[in-house]
Amino acid sequence: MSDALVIQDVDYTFPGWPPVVQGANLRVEAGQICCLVGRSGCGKTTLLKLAAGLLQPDRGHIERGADAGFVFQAPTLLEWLRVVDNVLLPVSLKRRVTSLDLQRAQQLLEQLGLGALAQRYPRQLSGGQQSRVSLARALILRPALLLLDEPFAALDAITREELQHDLHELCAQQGTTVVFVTHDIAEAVYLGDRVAVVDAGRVAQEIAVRLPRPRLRSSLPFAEACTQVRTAMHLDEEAPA
Amino acid sequence: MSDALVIQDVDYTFPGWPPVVQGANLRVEAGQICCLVGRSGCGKTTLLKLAAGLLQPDRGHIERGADAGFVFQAPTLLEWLRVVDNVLLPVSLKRRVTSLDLQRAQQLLEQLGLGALAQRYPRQLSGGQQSRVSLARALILRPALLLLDEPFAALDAITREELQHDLHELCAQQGTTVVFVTHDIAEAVYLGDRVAVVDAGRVAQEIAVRLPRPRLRSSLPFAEACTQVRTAMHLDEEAPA
Amino acid sequence: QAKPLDKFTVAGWSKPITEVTPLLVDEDKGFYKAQGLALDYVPGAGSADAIRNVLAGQADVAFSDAVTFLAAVDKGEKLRAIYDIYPQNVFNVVALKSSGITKPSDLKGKKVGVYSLASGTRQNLQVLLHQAGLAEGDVQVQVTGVLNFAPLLQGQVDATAATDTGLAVGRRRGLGEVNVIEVGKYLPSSSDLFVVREDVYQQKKALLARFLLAYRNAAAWMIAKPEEAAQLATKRAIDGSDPAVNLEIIKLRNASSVSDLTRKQGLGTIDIASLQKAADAYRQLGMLQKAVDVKQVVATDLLSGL
Amino acid sequence: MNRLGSFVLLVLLLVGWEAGCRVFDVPQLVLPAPSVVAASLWKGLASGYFWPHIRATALELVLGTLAGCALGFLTGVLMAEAAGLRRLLMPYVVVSQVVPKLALAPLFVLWFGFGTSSRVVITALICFFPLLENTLTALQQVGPERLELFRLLGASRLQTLLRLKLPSGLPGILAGVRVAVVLALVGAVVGEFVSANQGLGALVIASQGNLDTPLMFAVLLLIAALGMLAYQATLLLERWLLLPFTRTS
Amino acid sequence: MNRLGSFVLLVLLLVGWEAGCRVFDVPQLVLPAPSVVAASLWKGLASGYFWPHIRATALELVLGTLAGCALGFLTGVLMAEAAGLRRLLMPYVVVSQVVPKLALAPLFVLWFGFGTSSRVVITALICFFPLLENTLTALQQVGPERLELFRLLGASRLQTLLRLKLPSGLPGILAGVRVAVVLALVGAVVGEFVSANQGLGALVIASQGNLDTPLMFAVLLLIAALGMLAYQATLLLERWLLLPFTRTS
Ligand SMILES: Nc1ncnc2c1ncn2[C@@H]1O[C@H](COP(=O)(O)OP(=O)(O)OP(=O)(O)O)[C@@H](O)[C@H]1O
Ligand SMILES: Nc1ncnc2c1ncn2[C@@H]1O[C@H](COP(=O)(O)OP(=O)(O)OP(=O)(O)O)[C@@H](O)[C@H]1O
Ligand SMILES: Cc1ncc(C[n+]2csc(CCO)c2C)c(N)n1
Ligand SMILES: [Mg+2]
Ligand SMILES: [Mg+2]
Repeated sequence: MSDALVIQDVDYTFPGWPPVVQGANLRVEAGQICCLVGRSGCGKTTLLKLAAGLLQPDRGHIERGADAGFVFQAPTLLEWLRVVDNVLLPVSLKRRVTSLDLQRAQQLLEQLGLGALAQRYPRQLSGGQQSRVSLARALILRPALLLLDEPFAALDAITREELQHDLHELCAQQGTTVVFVTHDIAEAVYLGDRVAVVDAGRVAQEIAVRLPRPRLRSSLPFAEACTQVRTAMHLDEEAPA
Repeated sequence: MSDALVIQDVDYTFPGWPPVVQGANLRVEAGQICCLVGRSGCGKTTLLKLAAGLLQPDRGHIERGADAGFVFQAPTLLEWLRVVDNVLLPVSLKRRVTSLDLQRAQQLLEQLGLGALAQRYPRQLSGGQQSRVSLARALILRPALLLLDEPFAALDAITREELQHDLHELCAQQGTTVVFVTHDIAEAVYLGDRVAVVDAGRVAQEIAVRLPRPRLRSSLPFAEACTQVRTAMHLDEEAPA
Repeated sequence: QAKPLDKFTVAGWSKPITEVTPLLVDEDKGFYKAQGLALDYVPGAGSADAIRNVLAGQADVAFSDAVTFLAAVDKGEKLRAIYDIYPQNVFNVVALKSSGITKPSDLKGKKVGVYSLASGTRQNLQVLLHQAGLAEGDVQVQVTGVLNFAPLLQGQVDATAATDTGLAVGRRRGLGEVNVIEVGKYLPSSSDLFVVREDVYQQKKALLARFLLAYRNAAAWMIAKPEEAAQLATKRAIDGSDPAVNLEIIKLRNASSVSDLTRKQGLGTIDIASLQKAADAYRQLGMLQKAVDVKQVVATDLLSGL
Repeated sequence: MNRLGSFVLLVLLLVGWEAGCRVFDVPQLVLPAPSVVAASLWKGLASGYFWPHIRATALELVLGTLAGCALGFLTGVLMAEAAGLRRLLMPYVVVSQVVPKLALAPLFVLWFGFGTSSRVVITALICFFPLLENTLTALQQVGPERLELFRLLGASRLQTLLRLKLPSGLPGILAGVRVAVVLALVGAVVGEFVSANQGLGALVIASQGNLDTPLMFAVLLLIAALGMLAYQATLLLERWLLLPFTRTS
Repeated sequence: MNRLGSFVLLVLLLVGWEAGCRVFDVPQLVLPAPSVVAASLWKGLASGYFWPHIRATALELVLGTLAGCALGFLTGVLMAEAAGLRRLLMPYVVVSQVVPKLALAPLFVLWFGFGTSSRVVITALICFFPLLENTLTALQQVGPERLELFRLLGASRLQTLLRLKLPSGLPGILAGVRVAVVLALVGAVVGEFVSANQGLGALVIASQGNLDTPLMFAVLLLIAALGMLAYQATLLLERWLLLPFTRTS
């Protein structure tokens, strides 16, 4: 299969500071879900922005298809637009919004549990609701590549697990490639075809998750995969006593 | 023991919208840690803001001590102040900053893994780093009551578990009362003396966590407590297949 | 040192320009110091400013044109003219030679420029039109600003009202061949007067007389030594950087400072009869509402004592 | 409540002024009492003397404001988008502002004639600067994360401008409009000082020449009223434009 | 690069102007050629004729700007903090702006005398409005979550103002300062038109009276230079004040 995203030997430094990304390598095959985990400040967001083309690498080389959906770590909604218009923003920048688009936006919101809030302004939403709106915005154009920076961090366990399920379904259906930054190891294992552990600005280890779908969180292989990731992150010394 | 926070029969409605908090009751004893869990949009942030006095209840009655530290769901740092000055902001609003305060700020940052970043501006930090700065800001004055709105949501598992441990130590030492909103059930069980499940703007159920400290996440009683909370949240039907 | 000088303030209608050199050279010539006066000049933009400053007590004496003085009296202000600075009418109307305008009646239907709706140029234009049996409505009056010859050169107006000095300077700046209609030919009357408040006149006659004497001496000096005055103006007048221009202006002002009457009775003597004629003419033109009895509002006693 | 307060303040000021004039017997030429001014105002309005002048000034105000705001806004946008252009043109813009229009007015007449247009040009020239500066600043204040969002969405430069920078800079831009509208009236009146036979500015000068200070104050009152009207209209426009930022439901 | 561009543009403009004057044989009275203006400028500077006037205007500019900015800023702060005050005073502020200072200047003289002070007052009065409006707007644009933060921290009103609203409104306020500085120079010059024996404004009037257009243009050039200087100084101040927002290390 072809690669939807290739990051090769990439370095990035914010001018005047120590390097943030150094010798990063990552390949994501089309249709795969790759989860990035790693400690806070290790360079996940920077890597994602490099992948999206928002930052230009100092060295190395990045390849990706034209259209990508992006969810920022913070929701970044436009406060003068209603929720539904925020969701439709990517469409309206490309072409006239049709009633079909409107329908799809409404349906996406419905799916994300925000059906009743379509006519609100972002300031009238809770934190988790805002982050879901920004997810809907990333999905509206059905991009071939999704770059998601902790999209579910502000969500409760139920919503989160529902959305993990929905996201996987959606991507499987449409063959979407996903790079998914998360701090939740179970989430990474549930969603990912691969889990890449980022450390000090490079992908330190990649763990393939070869569990059949649907994955049962309570199953033993699932727990084993989680342990594997935790070990890779040097997490399995139980938290200091 | 006396109550550090009492919320009694409180209602709150954003004008023009359906009620958000309705008949909420919560008592937190001094020195206790109370975790709030609940679905996104159920009213946790609103409840916390009511507790902090940022919103005035339409009905009911709220009691709390004078000084409270607050961590907002979004970091809310001042972009024209360096990290250390952001941390010292609460001090500088009360009195002249002494070298002792500076020391303490530096030490707090150290403890939160941000020692090297004290002289940066917020825009130069990663998401998780920013949220830790705002935590340091809430802690700098050693308030008797801490109101924390998902302070660890943007943190990786290791940092998170370290900070959970540190936070508990700190609060135990100083007898700090904590109301802690989180979406992570394990976090709630690890930290909380009680876990309050919020639903539709009221505390639907309170679960006392009577595990001895230090709590081992891998222990069976811990898992059982988690299950108990999951059940209270109607979470234990495994995510839809 | 002798006794301290009395402060004395003149309110002008202009900035301290070459035309008013007699008021600017005290430091060099000491005409006013000799009378025990410390002279101060406050500027204005038009005679109305000068009158206003005197009425408000900001200055002791106003350097005002006759029309403005009469209009203020007409409005009921208690004022008195005490010295005729320029007994000659200095206003004129200028047209390009090619326009064929040579007399007031030629102005009918033409576009005529004035400095501003508030200026003496406009009032004197009216006087001129009246001579030809015309009213202001028979010409198109156009406000041009002080750079009034520029639109004339550009053909945006057919004629423009000006003063003798303005015309002289204009000629120097390349105005070229022009026809000049002098208002003085039709209404020979005073252009500018020193004006004071009635109460000041009543209470400070001696002080005023000292000032008038000093001014008369200064004016006489300027008439006698125009070259020296032109030279001093380069230093004292705000617009006096070119001594040749200064000299031309000073000569014109010297000419307008004297008349048959002043040659007989001394500089500054007010010609009550001609001023009365002017007042009557202004009344006819509607510039004044009431008949002004000039005798009541001029004072001749201050000068006669000198 | 505050309208009432404002009104009471006005009445107090007027009474104080009237009393001052009577007690100190201030000459009318220096400062006419409000009653005299009111009489003059009423006379002018009732006789219809003021109306053509009001119309002339209002026309210049409207045209000048529209032209000036359009110019200031467009230049501000261009300069915000192209820093090079800013460095290139800003010196000229500053010069165009500090050079007193009053001194140049005679030349404007040479260039634009004696008609309304020369005064519209002056008005536009005076009022475009605040809008330029505010637009420039407001457009540059957009958060970097929003710019990143629009880059990601493949928005064109024009789209980023129209759909992101303008809406988020709107409050600052509108502050510039408020200043511009007020300055525009000053511009129109000053233009009339120099080169007009009609308009409130011309009336001011004419009344000064006639020593008719009550009339001058009456005209100043009319100018003030026109200014208030224009300012209130701007506030209404602003409230409407900012609705999406303030609406609660 | 852009300084160069700006300079090249200047040279082109001057050459075009000079050529135009020569080819069409424009009378000096209508539009003097740059060479003539330059000669007049050089003569005035070399002979020392200009210096006292430049000094007078610069002094008024500095004092007026300081006073006007202080006044505008303080009024803006007060009005932003007390909406009632805004509704009470704004009508008067607008009136103070739209009423032409040129018409009132004679009255200012009566109140403040013929010294520098009357012109400083006019300057301040002209330049305080943009700062007022921008301060007003900028202070009201602070994000609600920051206000909540300061409420939680028990910050007093003054602290919230000084430590939160001012810093975050700084860019908008500084845009107002830029406009104010430029207007201040206009104010100083216009004030001098009426009531000054000295200063560049007085010189403009004198040169007009003398039909000395080259001198007038030379003085206008001086005014423009003074304006550029003041504007550049403001830009430097701004760059320094905004350092915390732009610094990368
Ligand atoms: N300003 C507002 N106007 C109207 N409704 C609001 C406003 N702010 C919040 N709400 C609504 O109130 C409800 C509770 O909001 P709140 O922020 O308390 O939720 P939460 O429990 O903190 O959610 P989350 O976990 O997503 O942060 C939400 O459904 C939200 O849509
Ligand atoms: N503008 C900047 N200037 C300097 N350093 C920066 C800047 N932005 C980020 N950094 C640094 O780069 C490192 C990587 O940041 P990044 O945002 O990629 O981390 P992250 O892995 O996404 O962390 P988190 O999980 O907390 O979001 C951090 O240590 C951060 O301090
Ligand atoms: C000799 C002499 N020349 C001019 C004036 C006054 N004056 C006539 S026209 C005009 C317009 C300028 O605004 C002014 C001020 C005077 N009183 N005496
Ligand atoms: Mg990140
Ligand atoms: Mg919340």
